[in-house]
Amino acid sequence: MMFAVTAVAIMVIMALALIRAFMGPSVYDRILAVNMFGTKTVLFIAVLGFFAGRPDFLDIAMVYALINFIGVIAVLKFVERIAEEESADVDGKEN
Amino acid sequence: MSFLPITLEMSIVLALLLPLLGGLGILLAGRYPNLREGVTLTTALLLLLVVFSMIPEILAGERPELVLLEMMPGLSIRFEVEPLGMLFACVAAFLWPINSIYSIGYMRGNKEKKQTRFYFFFVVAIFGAMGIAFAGNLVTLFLFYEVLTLSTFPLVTHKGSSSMQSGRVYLGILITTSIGLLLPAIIWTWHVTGTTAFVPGGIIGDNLQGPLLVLLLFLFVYGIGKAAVMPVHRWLPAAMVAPTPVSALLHAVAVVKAGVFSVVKVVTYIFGLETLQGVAGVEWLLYAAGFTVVVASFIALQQDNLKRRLAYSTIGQLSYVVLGVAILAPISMVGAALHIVAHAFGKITLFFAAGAIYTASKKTEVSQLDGIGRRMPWTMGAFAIGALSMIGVPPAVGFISKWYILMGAFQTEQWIAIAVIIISTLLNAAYFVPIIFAAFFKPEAPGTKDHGEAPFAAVLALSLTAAMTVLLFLFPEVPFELAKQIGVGVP
Amino acid sequence: MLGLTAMTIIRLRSLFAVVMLFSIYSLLTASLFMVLDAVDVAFTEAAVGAGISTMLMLGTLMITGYREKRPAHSPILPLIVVVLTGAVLVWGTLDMPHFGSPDQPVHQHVAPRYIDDSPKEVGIPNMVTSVLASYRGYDTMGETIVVFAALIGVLSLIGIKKYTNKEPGRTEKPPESILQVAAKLLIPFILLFALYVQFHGDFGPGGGFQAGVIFAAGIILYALTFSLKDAMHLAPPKVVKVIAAFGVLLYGGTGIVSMLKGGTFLNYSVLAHDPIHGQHYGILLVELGVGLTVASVMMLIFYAFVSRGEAD
Amino acid sequence: MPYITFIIISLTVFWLLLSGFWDNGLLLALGAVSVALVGYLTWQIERQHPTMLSTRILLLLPVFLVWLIGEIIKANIDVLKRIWFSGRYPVEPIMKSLPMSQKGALGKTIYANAITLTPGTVSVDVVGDRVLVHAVSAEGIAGLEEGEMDRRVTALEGKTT
Amino acid sequence: MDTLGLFNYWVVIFLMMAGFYTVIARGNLVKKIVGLNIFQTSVFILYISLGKVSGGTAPIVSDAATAYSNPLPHVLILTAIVVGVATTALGLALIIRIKEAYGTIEEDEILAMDQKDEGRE
Amino acid sequence: MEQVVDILSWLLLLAGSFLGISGAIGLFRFPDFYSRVHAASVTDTLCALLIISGLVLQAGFTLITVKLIIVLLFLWYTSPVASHALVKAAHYHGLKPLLSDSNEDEVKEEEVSSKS
Amino acid sequence: MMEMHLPVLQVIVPLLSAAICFLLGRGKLPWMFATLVSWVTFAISILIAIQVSDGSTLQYELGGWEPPWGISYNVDQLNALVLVIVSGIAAVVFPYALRSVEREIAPEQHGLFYTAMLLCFAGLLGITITGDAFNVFVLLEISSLSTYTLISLGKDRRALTSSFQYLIMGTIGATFILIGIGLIYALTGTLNMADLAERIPQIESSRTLQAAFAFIVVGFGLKLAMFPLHLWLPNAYAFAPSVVSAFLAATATKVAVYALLRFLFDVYDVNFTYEAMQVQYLLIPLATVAILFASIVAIFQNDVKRMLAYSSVAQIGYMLLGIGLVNATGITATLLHLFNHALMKGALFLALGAVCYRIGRTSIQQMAGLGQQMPWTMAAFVVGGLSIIGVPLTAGFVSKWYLILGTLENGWWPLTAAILIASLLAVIYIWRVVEVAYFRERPEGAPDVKEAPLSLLLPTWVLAAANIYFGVQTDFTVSFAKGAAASLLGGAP
Repeated sequence: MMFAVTAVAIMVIMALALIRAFMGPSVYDRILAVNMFGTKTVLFIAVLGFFAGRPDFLDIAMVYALINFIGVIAVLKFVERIAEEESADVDGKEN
Repeated sequence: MSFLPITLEMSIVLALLLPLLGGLGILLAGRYPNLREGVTLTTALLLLLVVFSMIPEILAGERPELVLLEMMPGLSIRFEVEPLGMLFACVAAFLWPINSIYSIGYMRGNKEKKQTRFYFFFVVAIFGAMGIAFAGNLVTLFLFYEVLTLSTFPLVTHKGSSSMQSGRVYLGILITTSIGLLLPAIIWTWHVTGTTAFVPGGIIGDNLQGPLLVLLLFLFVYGIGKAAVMPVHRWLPAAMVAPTPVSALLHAVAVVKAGVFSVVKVVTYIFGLETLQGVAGVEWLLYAAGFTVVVASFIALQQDNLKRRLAYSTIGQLSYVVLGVAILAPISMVGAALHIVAHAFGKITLFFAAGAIYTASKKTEVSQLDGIGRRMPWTMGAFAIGALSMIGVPPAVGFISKWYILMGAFQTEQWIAIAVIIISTLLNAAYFVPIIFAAFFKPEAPGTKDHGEAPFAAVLALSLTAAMTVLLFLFPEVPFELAKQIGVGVP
Repeated sequence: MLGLTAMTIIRLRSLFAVVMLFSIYSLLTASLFMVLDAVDVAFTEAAVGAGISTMLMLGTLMITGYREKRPAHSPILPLIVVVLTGAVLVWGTLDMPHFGSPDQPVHQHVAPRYIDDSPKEVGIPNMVTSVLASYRGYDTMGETIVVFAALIGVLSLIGIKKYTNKEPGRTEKPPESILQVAAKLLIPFILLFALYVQFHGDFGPGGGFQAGVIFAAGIILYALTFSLKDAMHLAPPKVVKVIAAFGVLLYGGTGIVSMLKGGTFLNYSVLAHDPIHGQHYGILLVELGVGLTVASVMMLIFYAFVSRGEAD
Repeated sequence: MPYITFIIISLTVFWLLLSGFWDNGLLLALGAVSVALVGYLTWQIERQHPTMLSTRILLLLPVFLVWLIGEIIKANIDVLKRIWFSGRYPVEPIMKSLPMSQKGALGKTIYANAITLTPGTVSVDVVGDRVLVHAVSAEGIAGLEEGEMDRRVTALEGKTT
Repeated sequence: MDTLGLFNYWVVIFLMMAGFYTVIARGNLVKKIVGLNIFQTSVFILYISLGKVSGGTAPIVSDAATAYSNPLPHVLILTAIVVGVATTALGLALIIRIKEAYGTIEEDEILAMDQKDEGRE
Repeated sequence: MEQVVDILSWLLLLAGSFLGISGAIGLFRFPDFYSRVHAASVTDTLCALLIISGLVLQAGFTLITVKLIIVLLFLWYTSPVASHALVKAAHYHGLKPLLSDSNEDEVKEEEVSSKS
Repeated sequence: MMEMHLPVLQVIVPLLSAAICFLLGRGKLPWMFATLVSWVTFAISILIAIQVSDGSTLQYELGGWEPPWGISYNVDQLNALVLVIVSGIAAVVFPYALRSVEREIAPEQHGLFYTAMLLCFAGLLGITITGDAFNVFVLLEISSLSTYTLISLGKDRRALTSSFQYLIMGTIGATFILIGIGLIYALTGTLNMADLAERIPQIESSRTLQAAFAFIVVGFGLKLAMFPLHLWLPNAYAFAPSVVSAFLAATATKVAVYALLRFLFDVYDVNFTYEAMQVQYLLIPLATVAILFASIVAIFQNDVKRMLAYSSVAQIGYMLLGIGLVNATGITATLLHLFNHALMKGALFLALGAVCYRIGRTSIQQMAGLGQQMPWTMAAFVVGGLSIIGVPLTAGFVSKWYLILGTLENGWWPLTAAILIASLLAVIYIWRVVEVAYFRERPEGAPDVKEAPLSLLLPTWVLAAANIYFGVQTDFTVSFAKGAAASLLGGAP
């Protein structure tokens, strides 16, 4: 029960982060949201493992954390590169 | 008994193989004109020998058969020699050496290019003609029919890109009709009878009736575009761009004869006269042929170009054969078969003459021929004999064949046919006689170039065929016997 | 949530944002897989969708630019096609067995044997692994080959550019950034974690493929935080290429050995005296093959993409 | 080579903790191979990019962490207030460059990360001996300016450069 | 008919079609690839949801568990995911080459350039 | 005893959830990117700590606990690095922070000195 | 002992060889190795064909798990025929590749090229031989991925776009197949084809099953370029390297047709396909339009490769038409055409490759006068062309004959007419090339070209001769096709 509540709460957080990612407005906001989304997924998975009665799936949570981290780094590298190439702003202002 | 020490089956193989070997020889000897033409002539004579050697036994009733290979159950490449095919093979084999002699004279005289290719495809065409002659079933016939079509295309377009347009018309009509109409007809036949073999008395029997039968006949007649029944005759005048020996080949020996030959063969061996007799609607063939005869003759009358006039004459003459078939009387059938022979000799003479005139004087129009008979007496003499045969006047062989066709028409009381024959005879006379008259009796136009006879080879060839035209009138036994045996029961 | 993400992806024209959202989409899907008990799949989807795919897409965007033009033609026709296809599917699902009900044919046929007997027959607790590597080991070999084929494609298309030192005079290294210090410490653990996943696929979620991706991710992190040159120094493309082919051969070789020992292709039971042991060794070997191939292919593909980007 | 030694040891521990199979010979052997392989790779990296790591840091780090957790809890509550009661606790972002006393890259990293880890402050950039900090309010910066965290991290680093 | 039990599938179908639409309606090549991925991922969800057993748990032997979800779809989808990433990698590599050869990755611009090429031949 | 542990972990989990949601809301309440980073960091730090502690209490003293701690350490290790890198990139590429007026000039000055 | 393993060797020999080939690096070594492998594979396929020629079925259980739990390989006459044609074509194309590839592909990519070729080859064999529905998908992707690679190696930049287009279409197709398989699986719980065949009749009325059917048909339709899903094909074949065009045109679509047949008649059964789904009413119009439309489009192409590609679309129409005829003759015709079309398209594309080797391109104008300069090459082209047209004594005739018989058996005259009209159209497009090559002079200033080297001519002529041989000696093909058609229509083997 308590895991379910926690899981739902984390899902709410994820949803909020997702909305932030949709909204932007700047690229960095999106990245921030994505990063946050990722870390919350890690927690979510961890809680889910307990919820399902199989807490030995934490490996997956670890992978998520890892992938999330590398993903964010990659995105940042990308942004840096683009910004280097053109001084124009990278903001996704078209939305 | 054959006078060659080989079996008949071997003869069939040889008759097919010889042209191919000859073709190979021509390609190999391509660099040396004399050798090359020697090969051509040798092959031609050997072929003549082989084919003629078969005559006695065929006359004696032998029907040698040869299955080359079986593609699928019921579908094979099969040869069978029967009198009609023998007749056609003889014509082709006999005229080929003569045509070769003539070609040598013509091609050298006109300094044509790419002669190796020319001779090569020539033998391939003869190969096709032989295959058609000996075809034992529709599939084989179709195959060689296409070989003939394709191999004559390079000959028609020999003059190069300027002749390409006409070449396309030629090929287009022939291929379209053969695949679009003939092939379905064959398949249909196979579908209803389970075979495509040529059998005396026909194979259709009761399998098809009434309108369907007429439809099948329609498919066959127009599918065999080479028979040039209007309106699929357009290829023939188009092919006139070819060098004259080719025109001779097309019009006298191989192509058109293959066409009408196939029509005769299909009607006798696939349908059978008796099957067709009395079927409502079959008369359309008579009308179509008659129409073609008359209209083609009228058109011929209006042509000033000599070769075109001859071409339209051919269309008309071919439809005589079809007419003979359409009368559906055994005797006219014999006439039709004979007319294949008669027209072959007559028309080849005429074309040879036209070519000779062109070679000697570069004249191509009828209106230019005034007085030419005095410069080229042999040529124009032969021309006159050929023309007589076309009109159907003794002592030319054309008379005999027309006579039989007419007799058949009388027997079956087909007045339209009779009228057609009479009218066309008059028209034939109307477009040939003035030429002869002008050639011999009109004064030459002033300022004409001085010239003599065509090269010897050409003159020799046309004299030979002219002589044959007369000889066949005098001694028609062999072709007549063969024609009688095609199994329609002539008394 | 998934739907929302998908719609936004369609709508957004900044490709960069699209790619990021795609990575979220992947993570979401992976979470969903978790909920649906497909732990191994979730593992893979996270590593692949959110990890490798995203990185490759970013690598592409670096080269191609990141802004999409306004679509020129009307979307009506595609819409019709899509709606039609969807309609067929919805129509088709009307007769589908209901979600989750245990009496579906899916759960009645074939699968029970995997669930009930595989621990005895194959001898490892993770049924997914036993099905993957043993019952349907041939599929997995095919999967390895697919990865290999992708490598061939990428190599032949964009190749790995030889790294040329653009500034040969620069010998003095700039002070290491926070990121670099942090990453350096992290990388060994990532790599070891990958190997852990590799060898514990029998017991928990994971296996050769996931391990390969994680291992490659470790190297990729190194390349990202330091430079491609450093990464290539650590794992030289030439060596890695050999390893990629070796992985495939290891998988196939295991099969062939079992053939030579009298079984059929990939029948591991004959590998040892005891079928269970044989299965165990066989699975270990083929998983290793998968891991080697996947890791090296992922690295090489990454090298190819990034070196292409840096070349121009 | 304290670094490599440290890595090898912690890798081994890491493996054993992850694996949980301490009695399975095969897995232990594989673990040994794995650690060796990763150790080799780490060594390769280390040759390219050496790390200055002292045992002192390792020993003192846990103490620092405990302290840091306390700081984090405090900082969290602060930010929480700003989220829920933005009227009373307004968000007044501020950015300021602060000095840092660490010498080595590792020390600087630890300091900067510690700043970031405490909500309310985030290290934006490290240039030379100064760190640019963004804070959600002036109090955060003030807290840092007191310099306790800086001192503690420097203490971790010890005298070695 | 109790359609609630099928609701799950319909969501999947919606996602699938969203991806599919992106693939065929969008001119940007990268976007096409993204769409393709979404399309495939949704199919994966379809498979996985087939394998779910209510009350079941992940198919790894555990003392606590009584029912397991079906492992077979998992295996299939593992393979399919790998196939998907392989395709993606290849597609992206192609895009890079296309960009280099044409200077754009918009489908209509490429088509226009191709037509020009053909006109010249 | 068990009850106590349960209640404790309940509390921890609930507190963690509350913190997380707060952080997420902060993501919307805070005016600019830089301040949102702080909100996000709330969820990454204390929220994660609380939730994982809650789980640890449930798991007891097993390997699972160890793994949970590893996950937490990992998160704590990566999250500041990522945040820092993110902020640095944003700052470096000219995303202006929204600052209180008094601070504005100071920062400009700072930038001039740091970039030179 | 080895005999038992033949089915699996058929696939894994080229599959694993690909990995070895990858290691061989540059130079001629990969080529030599790949060629050797293709011959070995061909030999294996012949041995398999001999084993099943009596109508028996071979089964091979991979991993030692009996189906439906494990994956099995099943070989009957149907796939033996396809195996022989695929490996036969490969055995001819690989020797050919050496010179052609030297000319068309950068040297550093040769190793990769042969690796991709082997992968593609192995994938196609695998699709053909496998008895597991999902395994089809995996192997399909192996061959597809390597195909995309191979196409993109073409010289023209349009090779890239066409490869990409193919990638998108192909992946959609594969995903459709995946959906279809998934739906079937949902209903039956099994993936083994034989097992499916047993279980499907029990749930015939299910709508899900019908939806699955639709997805599988469309999916394979995309892969085999069923009209109107053919759009990827012409460009892909036109811009791929010559060797690749030849290999793909001769094998890839054939295997897709085979797979479709397998699903239509083995997995689903005849009753379902024809009666419940009425598939013939879909196939026949589409096939007829494909035959006519594609043939007409082919006539207006300037690039001969593309012309042949459109011709392929038309020829695929013939095969589908055969399926749509709902009788054994129709299926026999489809199978025969499958085999024969591989021979003729192979010969044509190889001849074209030789032309491309000498003159560097394949646009029709550039081929003027080649009849003289490259007599053997062009003669092979003509033989292939005759076969496409369906002239008696060529292989093309045999299959068309059966197809026409099939239409006649049903009394469907208009279809007979359509087939004949299409043959006429084929005459036109083949003739265009013949006319230009034989009856045009070489344009002024065009470089003199020589006959293609022997290593190109020989394989080309092997296929050209095969066209004639199988047009004359039809025992092998017809008996296999008939046996296979009978077993397809007779339900599960």
